[in-house]
Amino acid sequence: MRIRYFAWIKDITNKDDDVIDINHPKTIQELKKYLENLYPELRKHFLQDVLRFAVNQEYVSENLSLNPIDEIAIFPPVSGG
Amino acid sequence: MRIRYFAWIKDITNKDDDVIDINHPKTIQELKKYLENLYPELRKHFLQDVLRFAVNQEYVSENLSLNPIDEIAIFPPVSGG
Amino acid sequence: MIKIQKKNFNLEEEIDKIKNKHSDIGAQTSFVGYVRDLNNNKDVKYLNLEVYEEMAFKELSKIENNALKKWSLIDTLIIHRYGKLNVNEKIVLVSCFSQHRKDSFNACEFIMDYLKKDAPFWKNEFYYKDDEWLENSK
Amino acid sequence: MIKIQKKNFNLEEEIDKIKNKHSDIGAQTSFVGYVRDLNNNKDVKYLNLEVYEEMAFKELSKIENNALKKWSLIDTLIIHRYGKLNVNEKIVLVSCFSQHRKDSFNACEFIMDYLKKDAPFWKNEFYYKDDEWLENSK
Repeated sequence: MRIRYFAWIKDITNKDDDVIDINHPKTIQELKKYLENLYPELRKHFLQDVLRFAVNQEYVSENLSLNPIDEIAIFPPVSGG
Repeated sequence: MRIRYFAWIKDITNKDDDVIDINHPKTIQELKKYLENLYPELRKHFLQDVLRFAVNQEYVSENLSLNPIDEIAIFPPVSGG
Repeated sequence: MIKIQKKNFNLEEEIDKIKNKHSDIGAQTSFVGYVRDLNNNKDVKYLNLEVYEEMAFKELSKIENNALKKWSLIDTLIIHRYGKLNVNEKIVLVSCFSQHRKDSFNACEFIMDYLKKDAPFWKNEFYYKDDEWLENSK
Repeated sequence: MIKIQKKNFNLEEEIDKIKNKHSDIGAQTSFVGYVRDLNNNKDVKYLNLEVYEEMAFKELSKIENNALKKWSLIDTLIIHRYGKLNVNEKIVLVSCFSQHRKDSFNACEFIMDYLKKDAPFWKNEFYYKDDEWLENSK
């Protein structure tokens, strides 16, 4: 499972992505717990509910179940155009 | 007073304009009478009320009084754009 | 700016000329009208576009001024061609420049609506057997 | 057609390329977004525009397809740039081609609204002393 970071999320993680090989999270909720552990600064942004998640390049609701081959992305509100 | 014709009005008048030097019409109503005399085919179009009039390059209502120095234009509905 | 001309125009050049004057422009909406190959179910050969030029300037200026009153615009550009125009050629460009996108969208559509309604241009459309003077729908 | 690219583009060339494919196009509405010199009351030096490219293609295709379902369109074009963009540079082009003008106006505005809401691009705006990640208003 690959987790990709965009925009200022990368300033917190200091990298573009993480790869989880074992014990991968089964839901977005579990993923958040996992990432809060790795990057405590993310916790306040999860609480504020401002970040968006995509699974395999599609926006998702939180109750979707995650698979080991998924590409997950975490990013702040967009500002294109 | 100069009367200018546009689009298919010119197919009726066979010219771009007429100049009235004496006894010029005082209103659009009088102008219509004058032109019906010159170009009987215009009458049916006046009756159908499809033509538009401009005085000195501005759309006008019929009760405006006309002056000898005015430039009047008569034309069908527009189709620019 | 209003231009009434026979010759073709280049979108990039015309829009850039205005854009380069104002670094506060964030949004530009433009409309281009073209001669279509088919109209009234007939194959079109070409258009002959007639204009009452002095009045067209006055009417387009009025429409432009009304748009400037209604929306927050930085600049506007209207180019309308006349004369013989073949299928696929550009007929008209309306371009509205603003800080934010809604102003440019609304103003561009407003100018096109009033241009179609009031600007003194007439299309004489030539088909293979006959021709017709068009009228814009109300 | 969707293009996501670093390099600048020429409006005339890009729009002409699509127009030349279809002689039934009578109307084309386009929107261009530019880097403004002033934002958040600060002088802007440049933007760094980040993209999640694979997702941007998917999202823009969805938006384009929704527009094609809602309006009678002949073709559409979206170009979105990324990377370092200076003040006055073009950021985005959305262009909608149709027979009649209302379809192209409505579709162009619709695509811009959803692009701003959902397409995964992020502007990092650099001022003279600091920088900021922008967020589009809802």
